[in-house]
Amino acid sequence: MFRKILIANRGEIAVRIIRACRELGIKSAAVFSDVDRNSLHVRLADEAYPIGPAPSRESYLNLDKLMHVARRAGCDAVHPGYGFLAENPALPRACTDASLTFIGPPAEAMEALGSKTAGRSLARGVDVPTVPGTNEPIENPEEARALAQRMGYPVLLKAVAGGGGKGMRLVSNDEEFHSAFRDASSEAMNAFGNPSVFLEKYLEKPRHIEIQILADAHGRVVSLGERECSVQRRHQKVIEEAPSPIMTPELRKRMGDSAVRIARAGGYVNAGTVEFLVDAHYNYYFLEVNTRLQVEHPVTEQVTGLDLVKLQIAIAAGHRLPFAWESITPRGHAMELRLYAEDPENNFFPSPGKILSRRAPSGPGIRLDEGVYSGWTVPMDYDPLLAKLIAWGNSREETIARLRRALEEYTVTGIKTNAALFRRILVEPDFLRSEIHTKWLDEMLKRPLEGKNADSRAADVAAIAAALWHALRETAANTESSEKSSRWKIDGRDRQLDRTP
Amino acid sequence: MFRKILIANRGEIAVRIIRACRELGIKSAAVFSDVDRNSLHVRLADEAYPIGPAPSRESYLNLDKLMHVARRAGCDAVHPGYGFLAENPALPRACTDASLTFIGPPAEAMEALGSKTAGRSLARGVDVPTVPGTNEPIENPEEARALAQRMGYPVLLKAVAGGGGKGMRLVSNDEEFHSAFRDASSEAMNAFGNPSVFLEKYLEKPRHIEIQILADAHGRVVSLGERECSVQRRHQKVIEEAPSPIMTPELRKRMGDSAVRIARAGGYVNAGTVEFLVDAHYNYYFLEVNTRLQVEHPVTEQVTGLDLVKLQIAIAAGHRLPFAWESITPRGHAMELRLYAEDPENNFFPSPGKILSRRAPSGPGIRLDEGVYSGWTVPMDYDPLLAKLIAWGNSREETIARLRRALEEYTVTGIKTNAALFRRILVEPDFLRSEIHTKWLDEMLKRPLEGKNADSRAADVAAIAAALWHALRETAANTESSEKSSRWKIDGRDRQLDRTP
Amino acid sequence: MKYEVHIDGKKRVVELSRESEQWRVSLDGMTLDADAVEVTPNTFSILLEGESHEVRIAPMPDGSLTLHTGIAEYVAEVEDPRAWRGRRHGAMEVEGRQQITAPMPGKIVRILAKPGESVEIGQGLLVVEAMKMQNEIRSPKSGRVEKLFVKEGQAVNAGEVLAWVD
Amino acid sequence: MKYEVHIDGKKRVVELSRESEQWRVSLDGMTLDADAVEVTPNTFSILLEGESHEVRIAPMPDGSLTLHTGIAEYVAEVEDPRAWRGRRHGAMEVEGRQQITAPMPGKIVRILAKPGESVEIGQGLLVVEAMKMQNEIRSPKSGRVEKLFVKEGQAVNAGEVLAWVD
Repeated sequence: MFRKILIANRGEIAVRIIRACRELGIKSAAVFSDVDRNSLHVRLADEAYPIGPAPSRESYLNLDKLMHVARRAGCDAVHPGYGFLAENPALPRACTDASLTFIGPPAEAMEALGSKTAGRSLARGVDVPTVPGTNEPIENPEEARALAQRMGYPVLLKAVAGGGGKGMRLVSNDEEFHSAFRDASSEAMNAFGNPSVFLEKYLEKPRHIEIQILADAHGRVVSLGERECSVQRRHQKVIEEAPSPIMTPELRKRMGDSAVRIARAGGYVNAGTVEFLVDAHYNYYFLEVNTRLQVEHPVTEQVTGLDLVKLQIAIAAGHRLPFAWESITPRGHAMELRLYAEDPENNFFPSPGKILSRRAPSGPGIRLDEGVYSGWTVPMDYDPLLAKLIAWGNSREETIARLRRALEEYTVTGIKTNAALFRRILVEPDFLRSEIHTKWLDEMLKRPLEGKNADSRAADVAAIAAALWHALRETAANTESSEKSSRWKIDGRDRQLDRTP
Repeated sequence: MFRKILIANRGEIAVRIIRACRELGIKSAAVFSDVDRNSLHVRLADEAYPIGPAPSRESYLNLDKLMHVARRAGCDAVHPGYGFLAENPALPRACTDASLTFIGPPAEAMEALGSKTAGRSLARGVDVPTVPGTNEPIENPEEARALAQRMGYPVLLKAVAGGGGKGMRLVSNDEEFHSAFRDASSEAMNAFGNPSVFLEKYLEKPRHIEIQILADAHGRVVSLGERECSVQRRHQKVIEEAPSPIMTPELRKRMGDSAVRIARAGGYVNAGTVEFLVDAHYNYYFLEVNTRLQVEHPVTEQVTGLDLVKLQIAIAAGHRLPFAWESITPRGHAMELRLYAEDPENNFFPSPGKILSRRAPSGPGIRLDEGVYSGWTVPMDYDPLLAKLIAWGNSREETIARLRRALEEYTVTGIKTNAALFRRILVEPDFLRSEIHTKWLDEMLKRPLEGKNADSRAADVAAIAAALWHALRETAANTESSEKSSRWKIDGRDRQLDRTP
Repeated sequence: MKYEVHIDGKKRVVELSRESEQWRVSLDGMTLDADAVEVTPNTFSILLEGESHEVRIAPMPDGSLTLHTGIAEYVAEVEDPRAWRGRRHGAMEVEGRQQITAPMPGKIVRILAKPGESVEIGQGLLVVEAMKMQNEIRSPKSGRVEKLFVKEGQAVNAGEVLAWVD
Repeated sequence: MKYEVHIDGKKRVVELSRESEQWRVSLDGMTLDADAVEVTPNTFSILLEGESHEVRIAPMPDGSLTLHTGIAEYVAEVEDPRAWRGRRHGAMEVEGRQQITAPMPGKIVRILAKPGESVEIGQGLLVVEAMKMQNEIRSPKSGRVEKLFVKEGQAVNAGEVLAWVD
């Protein structure tokens, strides 16, 4: 087993990996950019090293600096997390050169499966259906536009590298095509350092269902079942669940087998995810392979009881997967909500800033994977994911009930979060019946939010609280000038805080 | 199903029940004594009503006040939690008179099983072995002493009512007998309002293993398997786990059947626990029945996936238990640590006071059931249980690793906690091999704690931090007088806290 | 103490008087059984007729208050009739020239509407990139782009004025 | 700045100098690569030669500091050699008369050793009830109960002197 693992990432996923290392008795070495010195992953890791200024290109995407730290800290393995360099073949190659073990697939498998275009042709090769579209990166936008017209709108423009909805645009007519193309490729360039995008026919109301696979270095490839991720905002997953409400054992078997075939064909090793679109008639189409750990891996962990990060490490260390897992069955139902620092009332604009207070939900069936703490300032330089709220229950209904309950307990002040979005989704009849698709949320958000403040009691209480707040602050003021005395008041409170009783 | 449930309790268990109510869509009505106005259960409940001054007798043990609140709030059911009135037949009787549903066993079953002496004779009646001792409360201490001498020391004095190690004393020789008797009965009087104690032979190195049972109102009684609670300090459980490391399917079956027979014989309904002592030869002896929800119920929930509080409510509402559960099997391994506000370095004296800061552990496999928050003052009037840290893992090893990891994340300042005790236990070879018994921890605590500060690095860091603290406070001082300016400094920090960016 | 609270589009009158540790509260002339405590800085636990509510309050730079009640969020302006510090009210700032400000620090990546162009409500004005996401800033009203204060590639701070729409 | 830190039974010499945002640290004359931040009030994140440590500090009424480092707890007294405010050091207060104080508020339920009685180290002196648990207070040394300041049934506060053992 490894002695020390370099975690080439930040935020909640770095914390997640640190926890796995600690439970395995492996030392963890974190890295941090200038704005991340105070971040939770730095506080929790066994070791932490600076790697430069805030911009990702000069820190978390800087291969040389990462390798330098790995050597300096005496690491023997590297875990990339997700995003940043996780799907960049240069990282596993650099690891090999530095005789470090990369905890993920070999560079070749990344190239064979990672780029969407390569993955699609490989899938066709093993008789897995794919969505019609260009098989190659778009060289000539004008030709692409013409093809789009022939296939018929709407079409999707997608970044060849990466995922997470970045560098992706839905184009519904000829006029939009070129500006959409510009946005997509510039966003792709910024996010993945690669501007190429390709074209894909847009299916009506498809569901996004993906298969989690594990492959060891000894030829065993197993499917850990599916996750449904159809609730997306602008192609960005916001809710994931397992099992999929529409799944049948027969369909699970077929999709699992397809995923395993693709992984084998690509010579895949370690944890990976094969994404599919499923249409109204339960036809499924291969979408892409994510050659890394997924943000939403916890829902699979909750229903299988397995720890995917520990398994990634074990596989990288050459361990064999137990035979039994070829027929693993999920237990109960799990669902994940992605809590972002963004303002649902203002077009979901990112809302970085200082977290003034925070109450985390807990109790039966609740798991919180987060990378923040009260008093920490969310930097504006990175993805605004604050936390993943995960619930497990015996049924989908119980799981949803637990999430609703947990959301009532979860409070963050100082920054905006999208918690209100979930309070709304989790009572939507379509969602409760699971009559959803990848555009469902965008459509829901177009509908006006009626009766948001329906609870008149809440308004009463708010009015009283507002008056009370002034009353208290002014009472303080009566002793001296408002400014001064309220300070003294606060000061008094705070002096207590500096003492133990 | 019920509309509104009165929760006749406080602290973490009240919070636990509020959560279950919320997930079931049932309103929760909390009660609070004068010192509990700011407590978490009051903040989280749908409704909350004052029931008098701090002393339990005038608040949480005051039946009239509770019934008054139940009527006033329009409740249709009452959940007693554990402790306080949970095992007092007067409560179910009062509920019946007020035509409220009591969420627990009928008064008759409580009387038949609740008192240790009654329970023992009933167990003998259905051929379940019991520990030798007096079957009746002690009338004449002198006679009891004589009997103890005949049975041979050591013997145990135990309160007839209640549990949790309160009103219990180990007597190892004749001289100690009378003072131990006085302590036990006065403690019993204080804790349960009933001074009677009885005498029991003390088994050498027994393990404490208990069976969780569920009984519906239609005659079905099922066993949900065992919990091992052998790690105790002065007869008070501090760590519980499921399954028991020494359990075999065969022994589980026999103990489960015994527990079910006792429950049937006592006409038991709802959730209950049958406690046994198990000796080195796997002989088990009936100890007592806890006619209520146990503090440690979460470990059973984690391995069965069931929500015991929701099931208690369903049973009280007349629902039937599914037949399938008569053969329920645990999955993985769960363990619970009881985190108390007490000082392990000072003979575990209770340490109430204000919680200045708090970091709660989370992530895979971790569940935290707690009743506290940062800024809250732990009152000195009640049991000092702060939180229950529960972990689930695929194996006992993984579960322990997760607890160790979570303990490193868990920090509380302002009050002392017994977290250090667990950091020590979770690395003890005996514990890891599970070679433990009910006196094991007391013996371990007698051994000197060697090399506590072995990690010299930690001492270096502490030294540096201490200097740093003075440096920072003094730097502030250089501007003005130390007193004043440090205030301004703090004040500055705090004024930020009063503003959103 | 008597306060006028402008909240949720209404004007509420709140009267507060302290009795020992408890507060006596009347709302729009109706007396309520209330018990309020500041459990942690700026977080109030309020028992109103037995119902347990919690409100987190954030004072805004402009003197108004943002209130979170778990299920809803409100902005309130409070006036103490005795003190006549005139304050703008949410209700008053409507119509006329709309000032478009940057909701957060970021970079202008594309201008979608030139000065003088007429725009529909909801139509995109510019694209700001922040936290690696490109976000379109839409027009709050139908009208004409009166002035544009930024150009493509320019970095902007939160609150910085980007354009006027009239 | 140079400090003498009395901690863990040793005297450590810590020199601190600030370089921009970083601290230069030398411990007992040995220079270390250190980076320290107060991440939340009284909680310091310290990167020492790359190792990430966290220390929570609580100042005590007597001027000493209690320091928690996840795995261990320390009490430290810091002296700034420039300033000569003489302070007692943990190391000095040993032997002789031991003052027995109540570790927390509670009620004396039983006296186990009368004044004049000689006691062994660890022998029970009195029983205090707090939080519904009865706790025996034991003698820190072998000797004689010199004086008893409380009687049965009496309520005591934290830190209140209960007895002297000599």
